[in-house]
Amino acid sequence: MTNRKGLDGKGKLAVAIGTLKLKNPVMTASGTFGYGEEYAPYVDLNRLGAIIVKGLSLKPRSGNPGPRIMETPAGMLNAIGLQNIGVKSFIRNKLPYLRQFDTAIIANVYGETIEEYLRVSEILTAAGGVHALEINVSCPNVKRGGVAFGTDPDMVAEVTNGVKDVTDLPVIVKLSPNVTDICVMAKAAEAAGADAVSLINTITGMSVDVEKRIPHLKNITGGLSGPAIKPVALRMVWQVAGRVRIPVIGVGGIMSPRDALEFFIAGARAIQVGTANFVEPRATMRIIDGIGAYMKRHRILDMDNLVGSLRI
Amino acid sequence: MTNRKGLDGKGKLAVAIGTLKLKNPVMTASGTFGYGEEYAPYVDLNRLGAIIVKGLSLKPRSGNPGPRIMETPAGMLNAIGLQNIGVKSFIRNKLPYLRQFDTAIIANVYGETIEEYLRVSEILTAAGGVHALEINVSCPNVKRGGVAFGTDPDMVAEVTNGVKDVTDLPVIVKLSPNVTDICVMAKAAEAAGADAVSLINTITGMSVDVEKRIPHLKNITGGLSGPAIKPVALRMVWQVAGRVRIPVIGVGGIMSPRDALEFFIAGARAIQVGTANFVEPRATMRIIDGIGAYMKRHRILDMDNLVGSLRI
Amino acid sequence: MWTGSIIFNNKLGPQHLHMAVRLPSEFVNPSPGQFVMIRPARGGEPLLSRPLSIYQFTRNQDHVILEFLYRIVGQGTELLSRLPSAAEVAMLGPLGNGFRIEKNRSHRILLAGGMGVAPITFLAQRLNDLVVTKAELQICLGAKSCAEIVGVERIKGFQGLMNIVTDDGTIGSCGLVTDLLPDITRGCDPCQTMIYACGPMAMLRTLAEELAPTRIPCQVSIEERMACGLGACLGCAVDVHNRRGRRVKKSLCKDGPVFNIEDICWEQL
Amino acid sequence: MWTGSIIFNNKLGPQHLHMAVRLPSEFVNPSPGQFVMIRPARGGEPLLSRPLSIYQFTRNQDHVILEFLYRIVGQGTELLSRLPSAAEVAMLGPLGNGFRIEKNRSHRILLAGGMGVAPITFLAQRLNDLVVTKAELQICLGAKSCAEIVGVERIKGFQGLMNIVTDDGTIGSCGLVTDLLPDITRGCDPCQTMIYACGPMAMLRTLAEELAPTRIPCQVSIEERMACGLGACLGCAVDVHNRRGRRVKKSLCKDGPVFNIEDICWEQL
Ligand SMILES: Cc1cc2nc3c(=O)[nH]c(=O)nc-3n(C[C@H](O)[C@H](O)[C@H](O)COP(=O)(O)OP(=O)(O)OC[C@H]3O[C@@H](n4cnc5c(N)ncnc54)[C@H](O)[C@@H]3O)c2cc1C
Ligand SMILES: Cc1cc2nc3c(=O)[nH]c(=O)nc-3n(C[C@H](O)[C@H](O)[C@H](O)COP(=O)(O)OP(=O)(O)OC[C@H]3O[C@@H](n4cnc5c(N)ncnc54)[C@H](O)[C@@H]3O)c2cc1C
Ligand SMILES: Cc1cc2nc3c(=O)[nH]c(=O)nc-3n(C[C@H](O)[C@H](O)[C@H](O)COP(=O)(O)O)c2cc1C
Ligand SMILES: Cc1cc2nc3c(=O)[nH]c(=O)nc-3n(C[C@H](O)[C@H](O)[C@H](O)COP(=O)(O)O)c2cc1C
Ligand code: FES
Ligand code: FES
Repeated sequence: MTNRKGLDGKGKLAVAIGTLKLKNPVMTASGTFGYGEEYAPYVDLNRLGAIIVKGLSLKPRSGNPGPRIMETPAGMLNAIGLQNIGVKSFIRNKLPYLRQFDTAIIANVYGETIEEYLRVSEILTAAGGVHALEINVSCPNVKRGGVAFGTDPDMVAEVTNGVKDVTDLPVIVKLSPNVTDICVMAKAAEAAGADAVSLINTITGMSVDVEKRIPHLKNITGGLSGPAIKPVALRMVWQVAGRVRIPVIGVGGIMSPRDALEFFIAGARAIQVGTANFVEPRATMRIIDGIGAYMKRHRILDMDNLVGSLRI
Repeated sequence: MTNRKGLDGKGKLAVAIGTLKLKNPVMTASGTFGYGEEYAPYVDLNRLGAIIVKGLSLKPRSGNPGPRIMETPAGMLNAIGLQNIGVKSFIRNKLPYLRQFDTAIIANVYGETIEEYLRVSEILTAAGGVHALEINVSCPNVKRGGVAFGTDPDMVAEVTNGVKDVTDLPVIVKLSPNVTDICVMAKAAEAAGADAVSLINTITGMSVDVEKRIPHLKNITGGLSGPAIKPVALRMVWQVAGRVRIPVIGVGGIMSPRDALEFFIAGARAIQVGTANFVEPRATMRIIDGIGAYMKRHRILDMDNLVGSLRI
Repeated sequence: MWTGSIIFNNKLGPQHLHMAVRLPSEFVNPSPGQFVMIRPARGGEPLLSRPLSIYQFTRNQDHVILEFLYRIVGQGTELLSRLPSAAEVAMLGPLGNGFRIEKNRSHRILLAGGMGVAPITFLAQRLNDLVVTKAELQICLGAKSCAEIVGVERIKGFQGLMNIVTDDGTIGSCGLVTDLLPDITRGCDPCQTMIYACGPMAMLRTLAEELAPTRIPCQVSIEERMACGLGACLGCAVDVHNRRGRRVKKSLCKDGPVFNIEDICWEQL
Repeated sequence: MWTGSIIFNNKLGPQHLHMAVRLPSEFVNPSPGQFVMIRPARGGEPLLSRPLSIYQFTRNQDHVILEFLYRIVGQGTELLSRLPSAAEVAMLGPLGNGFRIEKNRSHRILLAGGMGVAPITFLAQRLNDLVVTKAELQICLGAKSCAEIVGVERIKGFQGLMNIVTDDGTIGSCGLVTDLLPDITRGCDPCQTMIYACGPMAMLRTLAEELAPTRIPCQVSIEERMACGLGACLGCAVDVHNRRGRRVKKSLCKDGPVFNIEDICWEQL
């Protein structure tokens, strides 16, 4: 069930995330690619390694009041607050469209409580057509759940364990950078049975309108994403890749093939493109092409020879 | 002893950090302004609120091997590793020069052990001509000491307590952003008697040369500074300012008067300019002028009316 | 994403510019009220594109020309304003849902405050072709002062009765553009009339309050900060009443920027 | 920090440029081997200035002209290369300690590899005035290939014997610039000779090894990434043996970029 036509893991760029085989290691980061269809006019969705959809909760969520975004130096803050149509509407209204494509569909799962995480995971598993679950224990913009789970290794383990019990899909745990030691969280996820970890979610930040002396975001703080956070994401990926055996998926500020390559070399088995989609809708296509060209130029036969090839 | 000619705390821009009165709230961040003299050809040192010198250890340190720096999007990584001439050489060779100026001199103190922190503090206190100590429990680029102290509230408290016992100078504790909850550290410092906290030191990051597949820094990881980290620094300053009573000194990505104002409005009583000195040696002068102009334009009479004036 | 080449990017005043961009013929004909996401093609700054309404559109043999009227308010518009002729811009569009032109309504009132003049001018041009008598189209432009009234020449060239209002009376009458409302709407048939408005939030809010009792329909174009412009990031969400009166989130970039004035939940803004 | 205006910024090849910048007269006369920290004056990118050696200096009535020869290797040099004439650059300088010209030594050998030609040309010009016979100055230029030999015309205009070497032999002899060393230094009096070198690390390292037994003194200009250029950040530290033979850290930007070849701890680099 996790594999479909074309997702057969052949070709130089193919990678495996647990039992999930991807034709290439480039995914779209949750919350930055809508439910896929928004980008269909710009991107050949069939060419993506995977599409990770916007975080889904049990009930629809209306998110935070606006303004919700602000640009910062080489980055942006967002405080969407996990606005989403809810898992049932997703399955009814969005999934059928996504099922058409020869691309892995990964659902990003959010809950205010452990029970909610499990329920959403169960429903998504039963729906069919979802190839993996990414458990978001790292959203900084919600009052309950999200990062509250992601900063406590016991909670990470509990959520992961719980989700593994209710699904046979590969489970990716998405970690927060807003912690003293992200390796502790990654190891907790691994020990609890996670098939992979993805990192990083956004770093909590803030921006002030000095003329009006109010925060630029109504929510006061928001999550920082984009090139600004790339060095931090890369460092965490490198640290975690050295400490866990499960695949590490790198996210944070990837705008170009070169950025993606930094993550692979540091140990990421796959990467996610987030904010770059806003800057240039075709960013993922350019990145996939660029990775291929680099591997050719450097005579690297497959991803296994690239991932973790940092010489220190 | 903490006050000198001109440091009498008069004027619109005057602020007090504990018993230390500053003519304006603009300091140079440790490690980014050498020992002051390097910038004398460009900056009127008398106009600075305070000069914080490069981190000082008991013995001279040669720091990390190079390359030590790399530019990143809107920021830079450094892994200097606290190269410094040692506290005694500082007092003999650098302090006499600094004593000439009508500016507070703040020494940044580093130790591999608690004893070393105390010894350096003692020596600096006895020297005379140093107006405050900034305790660096947050350097990410050293194997021992530094951030190892700054991620554990008990250690923060122990160092702070110890230093307070050996000095009558105001003690500023410089906090690391590489923690789950910086407020915990700030409160530990406050409870242990710190006169102020400064934040943030650099965020640990990394950068990879994809052609050579080696890290750009010999030390592999380094500290991220510059505009990229401003939203994170600002958020932490805002969080901490709401949780402690002692003054908060904001550092991180301040390049312009507007950046500085964001920090004041969010609750910083003073700010430090770091990476901006490299970009434009006169950055501090432009920032001091700009803060004054803003206060005039907004008819803000003194810093008290600006600090923490965020409306939420 | 289109790459356009700047034909001109002229200052109309210290803060206002008029820019024309040449684009390939494949660019789809936009309708009034639609917008583009635009940024300098070179250089990493700003990271995100900025939304600008289409002010004028011209289709030529082998290319199209888009024109914009914009004001420098922050870094993004400042960087745009520095681009010289022949510089390239990156652009997505046309985006969003523009103004609905209902041909069966014979009376149109167009209200523009500040930079709202950009989409309103494009609309006036489109309506120009439909209008039979001058009285069927009424245009009111408002701005802070004479210096901030821009683009008035072009809009004057169209059919329609013109009113200009400035806060300080340096040109036209003195006051707010909404001050004209009672006079203009007096005796209007709500079934025959449509108001189109674009301008600062305060203006639109007043409009919402004053129009409510009159039952004259009104379409307004509103603003919110945007990241993607495609309905994907949910950064530009606004609260809108749906047909059942329930408060729902809409993406301004995809579902708007034009909404029926009574659908918008004004308390949020 | 100076603001300079670009007079020209010409491509000499796909990766190489020659730039001239006009600066106010207050700019202090630089000596060969000194450098500036430079970046585009506008736009936030790159954040940090990049070090470039001075290639030529001209003092005119009311301004000075600085010239640079540089190669695009990454983002910083790429952005510089895009600046058109009349664009402004921000600049700190002249910085560092250049080459020591010891007038009592009658024989000078100049070795440049790749972009090392920039400071070496400036030095050759300075030496040009001192040299009596052609044999007293020997200049060796090396590069990957014909296409990467730049600035050769100017240096040819000076006194001195010229040798050109390329890795692939597309111009001059085939090999490395250090291959010339045995021939050139044969029979040299170490007390009368001074070698000046600038080039890639591998070249300088070979030089250090080969020169050690000859006891001919050599000054080399080396490179390290920089942030401040002023000796403040300690980003550019290099290990150097001090007079007592102890290994100490020096700031390349302030204490260098020119060092005596035997002082440098080559194992670090
Ligand atoms: C659909 C749409 C069409 C638009 N059409 C035009 C037009 O034709 N001409 C024109 O001059 N402007 C237009 N705008 C507004 C324009 O997009 C903003 O002025 C611009 O994005 C500001 O970017 P900046 O980087 O210069 O300012 P920033 O630095 O981003 O912000 C400066 C200040 O402006 C505010 N601001 C920023 N963006 C917006 C926004 N989108 N809406 C409201 N306030 C904002 C910020 O809160 C801040 O206080 C339009 C906006 C939208 C949503
Ligand atoms: C004193 C001094 C004088 C110089 N003079 C000249 C000159 O006249 N002409 C010229 O073409 N170049 C000169 N250089 C080198 C030039 O400064 C670098 O090529 C430039 O800084 C690279 O910046 P970038 O942003 O283009 O590359 P980056 O993106 O910063 O780096 C690209 C690659 O180049 C390497 N690199 C970056 N900076 C340096 C550096 N300073 N030294 C060695 N490797 C580096 C990086 O490790 C990376 O692999 C000089 C350097 C120094 C220290
Ligand atoms: C507007 C926006 C919405 C996001 N929504 C989600 C979300 O719903 N779930 C989630 O796990 N991460 C979410 N993220 C985080 C991204 O998936 C990604 O981890 C982060 O943006 C860093 O990557 P980037 O720098 O490439 O954007 C969101 C990010 C942005 C910018
Ligand atoms: C090159 C460099 C050296 C630094 N050295 C020190 C140091 O010795 N002690 C210290 O407390 N902080 C040190 N810092 C951290 C800065 O003082 C400051 O906290 C940090 O750079 C964030 O501010 P900025 O973004 O304005 O640079 C150093 C930073 C840089 C870039
Ligand atoms: S701007 Fe992204 S959804 Fe509207
Ligand atoms: S570049 Fe800062 S010390 Fe040399």
